[in-house]
Amino acid sequence: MSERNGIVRIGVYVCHCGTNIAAIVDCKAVAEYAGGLYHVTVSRDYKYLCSDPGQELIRQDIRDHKLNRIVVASCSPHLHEHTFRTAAEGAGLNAFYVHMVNIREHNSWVHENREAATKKAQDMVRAAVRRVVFHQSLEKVRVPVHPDVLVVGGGIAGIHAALTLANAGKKVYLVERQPTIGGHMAMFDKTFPTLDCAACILTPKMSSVKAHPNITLWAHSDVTKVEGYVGNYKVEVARRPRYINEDLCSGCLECIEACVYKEPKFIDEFNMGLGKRKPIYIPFPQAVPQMPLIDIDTCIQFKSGKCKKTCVQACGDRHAIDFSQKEEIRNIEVGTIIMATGFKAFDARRTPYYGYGTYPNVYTSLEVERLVNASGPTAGDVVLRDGRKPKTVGIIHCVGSRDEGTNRWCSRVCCMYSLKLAHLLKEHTDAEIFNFYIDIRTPGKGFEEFYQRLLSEGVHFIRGRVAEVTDWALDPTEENKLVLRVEDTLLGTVRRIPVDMVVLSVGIEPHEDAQDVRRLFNFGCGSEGFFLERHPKLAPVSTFTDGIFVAGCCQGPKDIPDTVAQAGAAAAEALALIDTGFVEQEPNTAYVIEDECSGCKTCVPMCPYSAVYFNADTKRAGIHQVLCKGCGTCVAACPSGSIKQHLFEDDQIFEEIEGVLTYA
Amino acid sequence: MPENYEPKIVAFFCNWCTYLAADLAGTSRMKYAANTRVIRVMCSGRVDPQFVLEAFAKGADGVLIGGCHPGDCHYQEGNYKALRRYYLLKRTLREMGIEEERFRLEWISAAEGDRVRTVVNDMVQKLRALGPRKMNPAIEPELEEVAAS
Amino acid sequence: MLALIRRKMKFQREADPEWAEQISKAPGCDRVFSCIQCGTCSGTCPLSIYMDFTPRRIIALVREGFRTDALSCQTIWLCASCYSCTVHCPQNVHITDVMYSLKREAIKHKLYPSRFPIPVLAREFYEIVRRRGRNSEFWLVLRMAMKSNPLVLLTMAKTGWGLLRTGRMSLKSERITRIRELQNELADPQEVSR
Amino acid sequence: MTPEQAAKTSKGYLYFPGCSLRATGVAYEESLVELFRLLNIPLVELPDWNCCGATSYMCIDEGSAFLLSARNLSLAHTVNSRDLLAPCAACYLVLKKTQDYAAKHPKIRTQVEESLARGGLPPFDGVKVRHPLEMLYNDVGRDTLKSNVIRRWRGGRIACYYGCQAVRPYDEVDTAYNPMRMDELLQDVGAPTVDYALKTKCCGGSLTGTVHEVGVRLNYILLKEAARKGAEAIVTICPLCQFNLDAYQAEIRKATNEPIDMPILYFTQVLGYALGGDPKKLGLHRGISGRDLIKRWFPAHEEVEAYV
Amino acid sequence: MSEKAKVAFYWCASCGGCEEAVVDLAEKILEVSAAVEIVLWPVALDFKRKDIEAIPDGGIVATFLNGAIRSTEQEEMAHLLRRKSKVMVALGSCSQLGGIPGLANLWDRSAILEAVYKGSPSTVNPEGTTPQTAYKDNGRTPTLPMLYNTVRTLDQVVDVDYYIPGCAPAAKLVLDAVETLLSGNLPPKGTVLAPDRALCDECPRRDTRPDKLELAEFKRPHQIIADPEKCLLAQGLLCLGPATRGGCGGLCTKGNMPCTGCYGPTSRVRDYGGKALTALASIIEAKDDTDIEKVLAGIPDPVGTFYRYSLPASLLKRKTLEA
Repeated sequence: MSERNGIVRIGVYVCHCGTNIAAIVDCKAVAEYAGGLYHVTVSRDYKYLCSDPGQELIRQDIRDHKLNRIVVASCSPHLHEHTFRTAAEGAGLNAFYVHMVNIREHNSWVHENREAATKKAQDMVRAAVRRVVFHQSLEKVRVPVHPDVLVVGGGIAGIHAALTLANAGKKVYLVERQPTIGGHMAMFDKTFPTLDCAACILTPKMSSVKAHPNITLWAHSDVTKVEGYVGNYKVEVARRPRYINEDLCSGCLECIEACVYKEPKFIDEFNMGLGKRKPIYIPFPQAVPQMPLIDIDTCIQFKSGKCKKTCVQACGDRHAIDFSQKEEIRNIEVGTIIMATGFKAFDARRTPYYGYGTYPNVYTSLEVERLVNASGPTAGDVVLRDGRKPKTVGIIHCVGSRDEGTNRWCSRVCCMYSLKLAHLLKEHTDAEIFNFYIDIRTPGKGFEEFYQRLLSEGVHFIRGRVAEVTDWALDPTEENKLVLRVEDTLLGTVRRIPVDMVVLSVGIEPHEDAQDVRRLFNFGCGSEGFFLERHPKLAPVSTFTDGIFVAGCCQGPKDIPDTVAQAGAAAAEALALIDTGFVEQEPNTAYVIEDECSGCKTCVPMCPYSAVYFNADTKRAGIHQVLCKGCGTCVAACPSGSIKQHLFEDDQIFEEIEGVLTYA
Repeated sequence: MPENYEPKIVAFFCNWCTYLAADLAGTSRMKYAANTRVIRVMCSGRVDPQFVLEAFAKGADGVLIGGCHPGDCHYQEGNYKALRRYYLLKRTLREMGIEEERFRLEWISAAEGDRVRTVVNDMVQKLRALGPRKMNPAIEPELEEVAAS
Repeated sequence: MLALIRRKMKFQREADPEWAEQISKAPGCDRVFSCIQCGTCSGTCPLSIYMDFTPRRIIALVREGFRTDALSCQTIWLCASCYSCTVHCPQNVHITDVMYSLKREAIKHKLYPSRFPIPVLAREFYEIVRRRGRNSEFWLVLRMAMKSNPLVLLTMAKTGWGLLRTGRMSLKSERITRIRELQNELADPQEVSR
Repeated sequence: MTPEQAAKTSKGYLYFPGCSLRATGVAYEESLVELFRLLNIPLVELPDWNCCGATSYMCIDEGSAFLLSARNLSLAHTVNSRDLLAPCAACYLVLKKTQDYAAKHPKIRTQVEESLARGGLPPFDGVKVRHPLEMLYNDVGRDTLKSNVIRRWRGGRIACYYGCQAVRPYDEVDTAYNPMRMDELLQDVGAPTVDYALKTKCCGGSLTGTVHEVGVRLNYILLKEAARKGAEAIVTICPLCQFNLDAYQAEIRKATNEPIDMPILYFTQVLGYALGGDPKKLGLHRGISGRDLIKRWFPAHEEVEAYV
Repeated sequence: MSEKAKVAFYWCASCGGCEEAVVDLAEKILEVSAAVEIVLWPVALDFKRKDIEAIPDGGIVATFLNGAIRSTEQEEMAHLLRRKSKVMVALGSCSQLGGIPGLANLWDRSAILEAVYKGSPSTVNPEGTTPQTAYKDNGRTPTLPMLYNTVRTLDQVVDVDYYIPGCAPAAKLVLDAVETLLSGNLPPKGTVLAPDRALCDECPRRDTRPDKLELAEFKRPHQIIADPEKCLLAQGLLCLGPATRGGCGGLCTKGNMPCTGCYGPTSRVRDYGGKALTALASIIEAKDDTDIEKVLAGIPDPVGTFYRYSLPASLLKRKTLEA
């Protein structure tokens, strides 16, 4: 066999990874064992192979012992394969003569029995040694990276990423589902802990998005199809009709004034239903694009076709209003994609014991954000749904967080925004405020100081998760109040606290359609539904799909500073790819041995990328190397064994199988 | 069955989901049985039935294929191809005298490190209960008595 | 003076971690160590206001292995097993089951507060059913009262009369036909084998 | 009634009375039997049933506690595969819990099955434990009940009290947090129900007998809040709840001198009466409190008139 | 005569069809027999074992042995002929792959004797007599070869130089083989003397197979009347052509019957059944488990289908039985 590939000289290197591996796997024994295997010229164990001296050790051996195959038993190839391949190249050996054995993640970290773990490591090394004999020299495939970028989601994350890229001179497509960009941040009143007004810091960024020559903003639009691969994505965007022609509309908003509905009459989504709007409306004054849209469910023209169309008259010869507008499909090509689709606020109805939806004076934190907002439905005046002004307020933390019944995770921001709301409510109403918390978590710049400030403002902090919010009264002091029953765990007794207003600090959860979205883009998702980063520490904004990056709460709960930082990081990652100009692809492509192929076409339907084709002239199958992503499904399907796959040749895998099984 | 019988499982894990899940199990220090020998393939769709047959032929007590959940395949449909082959191969193996429990296909996403633990432990436990593989009979049967007249 | 002032201090030597482990092995108690001490259990418990330790503190005591406190308190006996804590607990700690396992321990080691009627009731109930296969509320209450505090009978008389008048008190105590088999089933295996 | 409902009910049900329904809760049994007669659904008492063990057995030794209720399941298994109705919340819970834990902990299952074997009894799985409320709601169905109503509701407003163990922790009878099925059924027969925040709060169970004052206090709160919400009567689905709320009102009046005198009924009584049942057969004479109101609401010789 | 190259034909566990292939050479047989001296050919000429033993080792240029090895006698003869021959050619599916007799590897000797001598409905055997390897009969002890538990391919018993696939091999292949051998310029050892491409390459129906063929169900030949032009697989028939080595020129598919795989795998394949299986399973349309199972129900006997000719040569070789 080996003769087929010339004289094989293998070097085997077993890494201790400090004690990470050595504590469970007897690295010395493994190295000694490997030394006795056929074709193995050098075999060593070493403390940290990924370190410079470690790599140098390998390079030196390649030179001294004319090694032409390298087996490294250490961590996961996902972590260090690149490192060791580069090391080998450094000594003039083709990178693909290197093979890694995972004896850390798959062994020392998951096993406890030293003997069994060592045995397993030896089996795996033996398999690798037999495998590399059949390795061949390969060249990496280079594909160019399209310089344009798609940013999905127009919240603060998407906005920041888009601006960063645009300012770097890259063309950016920013696609937002809602009629305006701004996301959740646009709904907030103040931001913790500095209490600077959200609108004041956000709206300038929003308008510069609109104004930026490098940014194409498509609001009220959805990504409907994604094809291709890193550097060369083909994306289809569906632009839902606003019934306003954006080229003609000047954003004067007179049409809204003129609507036949003199008074706003319909649920105003942006204000969480606390306010009203007209059928033709703009979500909020600083919305971007600064342009109204028509809600066909409430617009008379759409419902009956019999409307005076005062809006059209108001628009006059601009003729910007177009009832016949249809959905438009746009197809774009981009090289990289940044996902910034944000989050969904927890639906408080899922915790019925807090009475949201039953008792009108129970609010969610997001509703309160609007309520205290100067540009909100009550112009910042805090009045309850029953018209009263609250004298006592209870703020319940961790609603839809840290709860096996709803969401297990901590939403990270609730503690701080609850403090913020406590402060704002006190400021607006001078009410007596009770915070009910399980733990106060203020890990952030200026956070703990803010907590101190609240304490000094005389806000009550009661450590205990409220059991129930009810309206049943034991005595007159509790009549017409909402009563919170809770254990004050610091006093060690149960308390009944009557309040006028209850605020539920709802947590952060993934969008309902998060799974569909990431399937559309074809990348991973954690079990709870947040987008999965490539590595929690070392690749926090990359996904397992090259060229797609994540930023903001779609990846996990985080506050505005973290979101912006992550958005910047995602933009930088994209820039790095674009400026390199190309990506090197793993040469694990499949290929047809032409004169062995019978042209049976079994392979053709296997390929989701149409890389496999049937050549009608030669009557043989063929594979476009650029299109092939190296899954190997066609290889496994080929009935006559005439398709092979670089790096995963049948022989290599058969050797691995026999390697792990044949005891030596 | 030998007292310290340790079934040996050849596991084909897809690069994008199950292999990563196994990595995750590692980084989260979950403990599970040391009976698997993982062979990395890019996609569960790469697993040629010959690989499974070879593994059993060479004495594996079990073969485990790990892939992405349906709809989550990094290569869109590879796991469905794997699924279709799996069912036919499973039946074939059964007729060749290899028990169902010995051949398993599991969908384990990159986030399900814990599932790797449970699946492996469960399979090991089932195989222990099953005991070592059945043997091929000797080619020459022991000669029977020469019949008397 | 010392009569008024009491010295409070928990010494680690009083703690018994093995015992905590053992409790966590009982059916339904597997999650005691996941408790985040949020107090929802106490908050939702209708009886926590009468307890010497709130349910949350009981869990804390169990986890830290302070066996005597956990077993000799009234809390576990005041638990009416209404399962409110169990369904409200954000960490799926089955507090009701924990209470049960503590009650069993307390009975086994005779650690429950003396003349406290509830454990008495439990044991009388146990006896009656063991003997007849069915319970008789009348006899149960009578026996319980006799053993704990006969005076309560006076307060109960009125209620009793009400029941008697409406034909809701049956003095005859039923017995199942296959009682022998039942007792045989209830007997613990070792005895049977002997 | 939908075909599948018809199929289900025509088979009839096994019936596990439990000790209370033979004493303080006798009215519950009477009304249940009468109601099923009116709906002509067969009801077969589980032969030689034994006490479920209630809460007490679990305090002494879980082994025998599980065994005790398992025996009933096993008996039911021997009779036939019909669903087993347990009207008493405590019985219902204990039976369900036994199945649940046997499923979750193989150790318990084998232990119990061995013990059962000693008594010559088969394994105990395969039997479905049901509560009348959920059974009437699902198997019979609101429409069927409505269509069978022949008496107009002449009573006042009602607070539906579900108590604890029927809805917790197994929320099959109804949801644990805000159960509504009893409310819906009673509304169907014309009885207006009030929004009652305490509908699943505990009545203290046996505490009224042991730590008397505490138990009574709990019931005082339940009664008071019901009255505060404008209810004139409380309807229950559990014999112990009914007893606790019913038996101590005089005492409460004395202690608080608040004019509390409220009928405490079983939902089966209300439904039974609406369907034309005879008050006596429904055990409506067995109430201790609010007797006058009961007389007025459920007149005995009221000639049955078409409900329009 | 004597300077003519000595050639032997022998049969082991086989149906004799391969002999027919030789006879099918028709008038060509004369050329062959003119060119060579046939020293053993049980089906046609009367030679005895001792005649072969008389020949010096390596005295035979080539032995064409068909049939699998499943008895003591067959094994002895295989060794004997190997010793006497320069070149050993496995002729036909049985000796190359085990062939139809190889399906006996789903059982063992006792089970087979039980079925054949007692079980089968057409058997009348009140004494329940079964073959004995030896039988004492007043002083004499006549013996019979012993049947093995497991059927083996020729190369699992002796060293084989070349293979001629097929059940039966196409006459042309046999002739070409003989000519190559006589020509003296021998192909590398172990070569299968047939094209190394799958059957589709020779099948006139290939071009009618859609580029992206996915099947909703499998059909069996008796269920439909197949279109004589269209790809049989495309018509849902279990045609194993894609996995099977060509060389027959598509005899079956020309006869409107699907290929059953007698020519075995191509040189790149280790387990014919595995590849035949993937060829079919890969192109199933169904996605969810129950649907897939439903489609696969159209393959009632996987082993009999995919290993019809190659069970002993497969990776698993036979069915495992209780130890």
